[in-house]
Amino acid sequence: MIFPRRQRRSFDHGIHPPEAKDDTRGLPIRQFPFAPVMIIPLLQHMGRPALPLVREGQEVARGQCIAEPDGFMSVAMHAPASGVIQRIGLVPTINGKMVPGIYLKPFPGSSQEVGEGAPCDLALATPENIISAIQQAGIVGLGGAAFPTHVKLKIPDDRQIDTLIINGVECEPYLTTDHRVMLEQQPDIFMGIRYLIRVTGAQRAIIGIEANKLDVAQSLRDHLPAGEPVTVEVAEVKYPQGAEKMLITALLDREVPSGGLPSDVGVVVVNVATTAEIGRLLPAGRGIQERVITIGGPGIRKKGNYRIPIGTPLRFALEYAGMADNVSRVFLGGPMMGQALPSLDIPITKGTSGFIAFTENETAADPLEYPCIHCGYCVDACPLFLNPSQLGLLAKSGRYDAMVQDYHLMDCFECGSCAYVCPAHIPLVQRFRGAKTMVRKQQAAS
Amino acid sequence: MDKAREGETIRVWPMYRALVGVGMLCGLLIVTVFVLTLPVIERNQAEALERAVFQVLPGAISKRSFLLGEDDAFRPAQAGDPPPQTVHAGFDAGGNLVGIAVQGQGMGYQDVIRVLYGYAPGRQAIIGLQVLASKETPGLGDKIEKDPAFLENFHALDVSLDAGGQAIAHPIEPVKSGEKTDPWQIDGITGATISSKAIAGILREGSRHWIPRIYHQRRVFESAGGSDGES
Amino acid sequence: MASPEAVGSTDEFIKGLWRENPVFVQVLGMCPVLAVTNSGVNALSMGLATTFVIVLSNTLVSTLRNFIPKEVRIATFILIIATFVTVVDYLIQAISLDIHRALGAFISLIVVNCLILGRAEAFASKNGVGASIMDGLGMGIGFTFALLCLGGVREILGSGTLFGLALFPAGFQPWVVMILPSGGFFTLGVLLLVFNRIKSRQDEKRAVLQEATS
Amino acid sequence: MTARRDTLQIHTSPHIASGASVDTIMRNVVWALLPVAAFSVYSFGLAALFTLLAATASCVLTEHLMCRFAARPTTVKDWSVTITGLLYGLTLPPALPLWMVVVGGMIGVAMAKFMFGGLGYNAFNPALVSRAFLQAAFPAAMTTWTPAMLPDRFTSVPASVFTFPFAAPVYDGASGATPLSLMKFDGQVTATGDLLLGLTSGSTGETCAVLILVGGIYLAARRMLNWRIPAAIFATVALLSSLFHVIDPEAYPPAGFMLFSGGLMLGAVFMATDMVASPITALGSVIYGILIGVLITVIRLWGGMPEGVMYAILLANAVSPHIDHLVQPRVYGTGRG
Amino acid sequence: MIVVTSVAAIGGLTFLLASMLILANRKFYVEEDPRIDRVEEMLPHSNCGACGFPGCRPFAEALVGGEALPGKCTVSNDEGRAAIADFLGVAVGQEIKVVARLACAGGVNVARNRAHYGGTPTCLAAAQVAGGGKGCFWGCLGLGDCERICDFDAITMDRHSLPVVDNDRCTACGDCVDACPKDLFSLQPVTHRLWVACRNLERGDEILANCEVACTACERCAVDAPNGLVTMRDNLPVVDYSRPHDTRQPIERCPTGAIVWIDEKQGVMKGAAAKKIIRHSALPEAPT
Amino acid sequence: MSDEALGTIFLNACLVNNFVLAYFLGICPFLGVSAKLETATRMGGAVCFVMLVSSVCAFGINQLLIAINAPYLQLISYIVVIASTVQLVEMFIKKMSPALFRQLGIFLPLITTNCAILGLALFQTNKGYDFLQCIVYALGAGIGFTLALILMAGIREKLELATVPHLVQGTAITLIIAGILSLSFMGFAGLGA
Ligand SMILES: Cc1cc2nc3c(=O)[nH]c(=O)nc-3n(C[C@H](O)[C@H](O)[C@H](O)COP(=O)(O)O)c2cc1C
Ligand SMILES: Cc1cc2nc3c(=O)[nH]c(=O)nc-3n(C[C@H](O)[C@H](O)[C@H](O)COP(=O)(O)O)c2cc1C
Ligand SMILES: Cc1cc2nc3c(=O)[nH]c(=O)nc-3n(C[C@H](O)[C@H](O)[C@H](O)COP(=O)(O)O)c2cc1C
Ligand SMILES: Cc1cc2nc3c(=O)[nH]c(=O)nc-3n(C[C@H](O)[C@H](O)[C@H](O)CO)c2cc1C
Ligand code: SF4
Ligand code: SF4
Ligand code: SF4
Ligand code: SF4
Ligand code: FES
Repeated sequence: MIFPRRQRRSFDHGIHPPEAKDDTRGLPIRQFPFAPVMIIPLLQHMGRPALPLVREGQEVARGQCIAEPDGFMSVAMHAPASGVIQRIGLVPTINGKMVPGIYLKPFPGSSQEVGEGAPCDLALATPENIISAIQQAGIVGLGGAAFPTHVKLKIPDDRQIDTLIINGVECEPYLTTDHRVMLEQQPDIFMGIRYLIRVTGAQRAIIGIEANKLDVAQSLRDHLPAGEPVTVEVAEVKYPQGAEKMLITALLDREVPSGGLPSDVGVVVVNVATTAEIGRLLPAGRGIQERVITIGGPGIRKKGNYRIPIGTPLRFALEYAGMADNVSRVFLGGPMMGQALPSLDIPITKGTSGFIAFTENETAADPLEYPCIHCGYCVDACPLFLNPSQLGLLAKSGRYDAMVQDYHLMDCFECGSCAYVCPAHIPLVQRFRGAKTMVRKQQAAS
Repeated sequence: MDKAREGETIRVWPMYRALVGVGMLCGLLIVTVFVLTLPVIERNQAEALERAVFQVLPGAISKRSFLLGEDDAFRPAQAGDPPPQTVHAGFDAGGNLVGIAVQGQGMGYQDVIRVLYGYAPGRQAIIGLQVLASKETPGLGDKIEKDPAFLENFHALDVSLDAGGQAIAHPIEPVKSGEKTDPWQIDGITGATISSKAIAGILREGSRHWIPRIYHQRRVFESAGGSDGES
Repeated sequence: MASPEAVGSTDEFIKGLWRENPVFVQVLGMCPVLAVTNSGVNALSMGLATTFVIVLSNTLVSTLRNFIPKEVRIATFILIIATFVTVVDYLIQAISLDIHRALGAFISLIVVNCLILGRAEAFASKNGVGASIMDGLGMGIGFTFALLCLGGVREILGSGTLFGLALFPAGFQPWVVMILPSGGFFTLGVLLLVFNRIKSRQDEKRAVLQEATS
Repeated sequence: MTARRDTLQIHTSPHIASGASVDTIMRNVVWALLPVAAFSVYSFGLAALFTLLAATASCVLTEHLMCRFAARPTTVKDWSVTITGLLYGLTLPPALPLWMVVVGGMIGVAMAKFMFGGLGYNAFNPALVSRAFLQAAFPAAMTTWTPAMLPDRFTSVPASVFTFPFAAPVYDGASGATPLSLMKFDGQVTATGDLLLGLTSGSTGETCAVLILVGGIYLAARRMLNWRIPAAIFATVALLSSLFHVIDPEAYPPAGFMLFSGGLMLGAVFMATDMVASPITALGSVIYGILIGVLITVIRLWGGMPEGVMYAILLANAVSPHIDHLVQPRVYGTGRG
Repeated sequence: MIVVTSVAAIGGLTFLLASMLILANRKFYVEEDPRIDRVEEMLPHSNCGACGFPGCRPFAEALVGGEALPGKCTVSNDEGRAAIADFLGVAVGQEIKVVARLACAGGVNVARNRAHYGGTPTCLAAAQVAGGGKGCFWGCLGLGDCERICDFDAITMDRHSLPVVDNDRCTACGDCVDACPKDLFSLQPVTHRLWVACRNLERGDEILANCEVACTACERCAVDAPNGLVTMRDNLPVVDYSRPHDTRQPIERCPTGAIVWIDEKQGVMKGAAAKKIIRHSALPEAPT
Repeated sequence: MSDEALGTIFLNACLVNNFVLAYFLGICPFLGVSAKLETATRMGGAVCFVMLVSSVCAFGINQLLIAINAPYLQLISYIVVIASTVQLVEMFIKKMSPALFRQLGIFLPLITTNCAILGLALFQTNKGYDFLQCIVYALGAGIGFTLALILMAGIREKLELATVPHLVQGTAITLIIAGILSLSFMGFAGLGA
């Protein structure tokens, strides 16, 4: 590095996409109605699908556990509504894959009360109790990756955690889910932090927020429970500040080693919404049956933040929120990392933090792809200091070995910064994903 | 060849037989050709040298070679004397000394330039120049070989000695094209300043060494004139 | 391996001209190809000298092939080639000093022309004398042909002449670069491109023919 | 439930883009070059105008025809070849015969760009390859200069410009000497003020350092030009030449002269910065700039020719894959404590 | 005199060198089987790896070392293999010809897209975006990665954008198997004539909306097949090639033609009950 | 006999009159072994080594030939001595250090019969260099060769990822790169003067 690291709460490189959060950030969370049929994939997370506990035709109550974890890398599923199990089979998911799942028909007019389960008492619980309670509550990372939270919290014995980072950055444009959760569910968040500190043994917790949510920072600071080691830190507005590696660098100036985990530098990062769910569900012994998501984008009439039952098909959600006629693209997650939807008959899952609809106005004809002109914009954008230009060229020629060995392909977390800035409009991330797919295939074969 | 090797032993005799045998055969062949072509080649070379000498010494029709000995004295050259120490005296039909042809060399634009130039002690001037070898750029640097305007410089280039008789009065000096005012200046070639300067340099250095020696011993050459010049 | 004497000799001869042209196809012996082709005369002289050496060395190698053990094969071949090169060197000097000066060190460097040793190794050491001579002739003439192509182009553009004869009215501006090393590289590169194009055309035609007949 | 008429479109993420585009960048470089081109026409008159037009047209046309020939869609619309042509024209002597201009343009674009695979793959700067080719092919014509600001420059054109194709040019009128050849062969140093304002003779576009710098600053501010490269070149040349000037002021010119004479400004600002043939990382471009600076100084001070910018850039182009290879960014999470 | 000195000089020199070389050969010789070079020369130099070795040279080493038989090289022709076998004095070890086969029949005339994929037109790239937009998640994306990767021009995309393998040209190098992001290719001996050309794991007639030739898991083939030749697994028939499998019985009642018989001469043959599809144009994309 | 300064000899052999780009010597390996940087570097090393060895050999032989007054044996004795010496060294390395052999050895036979090596021997004799000058000349030529090779390899590796039209792929584009490199090296002209 030629220049000394600047003293500020941020990481090097990164980009500044338009934030586009004004439409929804001020709108309070609203409850969503039940769809006529709910589709509940049994694999909404990384790992193994859950095992169904119900039969076709069986009646279930809202909040009832309908599938149990199949091993440690798996979490439980709960009925999002009281109703009858219509069918158990393959259900479509966002990445096109068909996975085992359950079709549930809610009873119209049912009270939809949620029953209480066995609570996990903070005062008495051991870390193991909490971990298994989180697994039984079906909690996975709500920040987007949907990694089972209890697995992340199972810290290897040789690692010592000193800091718990609560990720409230929400750097993706359009999304305001975490923003609203932080304003409306503060007690849940603080409760969740208590559980998490207990599990991880961290000495302190930092709630990390981007500078575009100063109202949240103020409000959180005002309500910080006295005597607890929790602080709120504000970081520069920059994408992808919310990626855990970047946030750790910004807040603590530590670098997670390549191929390593945050726990290697004594940190655990948990999303605020996840924390809030832990704080809300564990004391009551319940499981996740709904989550907060942002429905936004130019193609939506009733933009807003909704508490929506897991398993609601998108078609229903979009129609409820009012979809413009000329919507041409819908994607789950934000516009930087979100996945395009192939069809509307796909359910909302635990990992969905929002969906955005673009009309034909935003999505003009495909921009012409030029050859890479070595402008170096991507190199200056990549937060992981990779060389996307060279990676892109290598991927185009199918030189996957060189990508992995010489250019750290596997470190890329597909943030999309490089493709965002590329003046040649090269679909870099897509190439990297494809390359990774092939590399994994080759590794599996050998 | 295709069969697998039998053990590690190498048969020694066939190897000697092949290599030494073929070697001697080849040696024989070469020597034969050498001996056969030698006279022709020597004649060619002599003719080439003669042509060059006659060109830089206009009017000469016969030549004799001299060697500058260890003692700084010129004496008639024998075959096999080292060329750089050899000069060639040229004589006209009447057996009078026209001048002395001297070789010189120096770094040009690309590579070494080798020249032969004629010095007339009587006129105390360089009276001719030929480039024997150069790798200058064709069309640019190679004008030093062909450009008549440039070669015109060497029809009467003043190298007279100063009063002491040990040094050139006005060392040869290159000037820009068209700016020649004095007889010891060389008019350069536009676009090939480097090459033309290189020629000037070669002549300046060469004349410093040769001209006083030749001038003071001019009698040696003059007296060699007459009917017995080579061809 | 050894093919019967003289059978298919015409084929051995023909193949060097085009199909296995040493310059355009095998890309062998490039140094003289580039170095001495700044004029047609040089190219022709070099081509003929090379042909002379390759034919004679092929002959001798093929004659002696059963007499040379593997361990000293290369050394002996080089010895033979060097001999003929020396011979050629003196012959050229005897014929014309000017040509000798123009070709410079590259006459001596015929020794290391990869083409000649390559033919000695790959062909003459495995085949009879007749076939080897034909092979040498074919390769030599193919080589000369390539040199002439290159020398012609470079001389025409670089000096405005061909074999010393002026082709253009006075006032022609020579392209000096063509006589310089870079011009040699460029010209050969472009000639290869042209050759590739002709060949791919031919291949296409052949493929079409095959398709039609089968 | 309603079925929508159209199928959803699926595209890869990210679904938004910065809006930067290759053709925008290239077009802006053309804008930045226009003042330089205008000044060249002002100072050298019609001759420069014809040279620039012929250079640009030949490059653009060659690219178009090459694409046609290879049955690819034409790429002239990305403006990159317009830059090539314009820059190439700006590096030529104003009175160069137009047929030579056309030959050079065709060779450069065909050999140094198209055969390497077109935009983005050329290993060398095509404009400079064109110029280097001409310099080697027609060295005399390429070193014959017209003086700047001739009074009749807008009314008459030197006879050499319209030389019949393939014929050697005949020069009428006075020929000027460039500041660098005055320096090299006559030991005269031109005043820096004249150099800055472009009152000297030289290649069409190299004379007015001020306008070149203005264009460069505009592009650098818009992040369309890597400022590190010219900065490193200037710093290196200034440092080295000052050093030698201090040692022997007679033999070596001062830094100001070195920086503002010859093609250094145009080369450093517009040609060394060609992204395609220069290294991609920040450190790499600094190394690349230093290399160019060193080569320029060495060739100018000790080489056979008065100017070395073109050769320095071409040589550095050849080294740049190695710089790229050796200077990789330090990947996050590797090698830091 | 000059003749004698020079011949003697050359003689002496060559003698010296010969001695040196002989000595060196004695002292430094490293054993290497010369047959390896010869065998390598006889191999086709495709370095394709179909033989199971990293390239032709290692395969040549294995051949000479007796670890493999020439028949493993699928690229060479019969004469070539016989020549090597001759040279080494071993059996050719000809294996049954193996070719690449595609487990999908869903060309654009019978299978629908449910989303419109825009972007780089390769299967690998498309597969990264919601699986590629094809209605059937398992189906061929038709963008021809396999066609491009095949070094032997054995694959051509037919007019319905489905790859067709030319058995004569296919060398079973396996490149297409690796390249297909949907894993639709596998290497099969040509004698495997019973073939399931579908990978769809769903069951029921609803899936015919996405692809008219999909296997609906009606199980008729399994029922009809003699002595358990065909069994159902994950809603797909599986042929047990270890049993005698030269019967066309299982294909006869298949309603969609998802299980087929690949005839030596006539190519792919469907059963009598299979729905006849005469559409040649592409199906329209499904509305959302 | 020659009074050139060592620095001049080195600069001339390495840059100004680069063996490959200005003298056209050693083109076959230059075209053949420049596709990969790794091999190019090793090849360069091997050439430097062989150049040094053969320069010394040629110097010795030349003294001998002058002694027996047989200049006509120059070519033949140079070439056999160089060839055999290199072969000897090759066997020696193969035996003593198989690792080094794998790095350099495979190139040695290629180099033996290479114009650059013999050219070096002939030129140094023509120019009448003394022993030290010969060594410097060989070193300059070797390094210049390596430089050209490495520059070429870098560009060719880069081009592997490029969309070079298939008609020029391979030797044709390599020659064009060589032409441009040769143009660029003309910038060094006059440096050695
Ligand atoms: C490029 C990128 C951007 C991310 N942005 C956010 C974000 O804005 N907010 C967030 O909570 N997590 C974000 N994540 C996920 C975090 O890295 C991390 O996985 C998450 O905060 C962990 O919390 P969870 O497991 O509770 O979801 C991002 C990840 C990546 C790779
Ligand atoms: C390809 C090329 C070849 C050159 N060849 C020569 C040459 O052979 N001799 C020479 O003196 N200068 C040569 N030069 C150097 C320039 O022409 C240089 O500018 C010139 O010597 C300056 O002379 P001037 O001041 O009279 O224009 C060459 C330049 C180039 C580009
Ligand atoms: C960007 C650029 C690069 C140049 N590079 C060179 C160069 O490398 N060599 C050169 O002789 N002239 C080059 N020129 C032209 C010279 O700068 C200028 O005309 C010089 O003074 C020529 O002097 P000369 O004719 O005496 O050689 C270049 C011009 C530009 C605009
Ligand atoms: C800052 C900048 C400088 C450029 N300089 C050149 C140049 O010197 N020569 C050139 O041919 N193209 C130049 N280009 C245009 C483009 O990069 C060029 O056409 C490519 O080299 C062709 O592939 C430049 C582009 C930019 C953005
Ligand atoms: S997608 Fe990968 S390569 Fe591109 S900027 Fe993000 S981390 Fe870097
Ligand atoms: S941003 Fe795009 S064009 Fe620029 S270097 Fe990266 S990949 Fe190439
Ligand atoms: S790529 Fe597939 S079709 Fe082509 S030869 Fe290899 S196995 Fe056969
Ligand atoms: S078989 Fe696979 S690789 Fe071939 S076109 Fe279909 S999806 Fe693509
Ligand atoms: S001909 Fe010179 S190296 Fe091959």
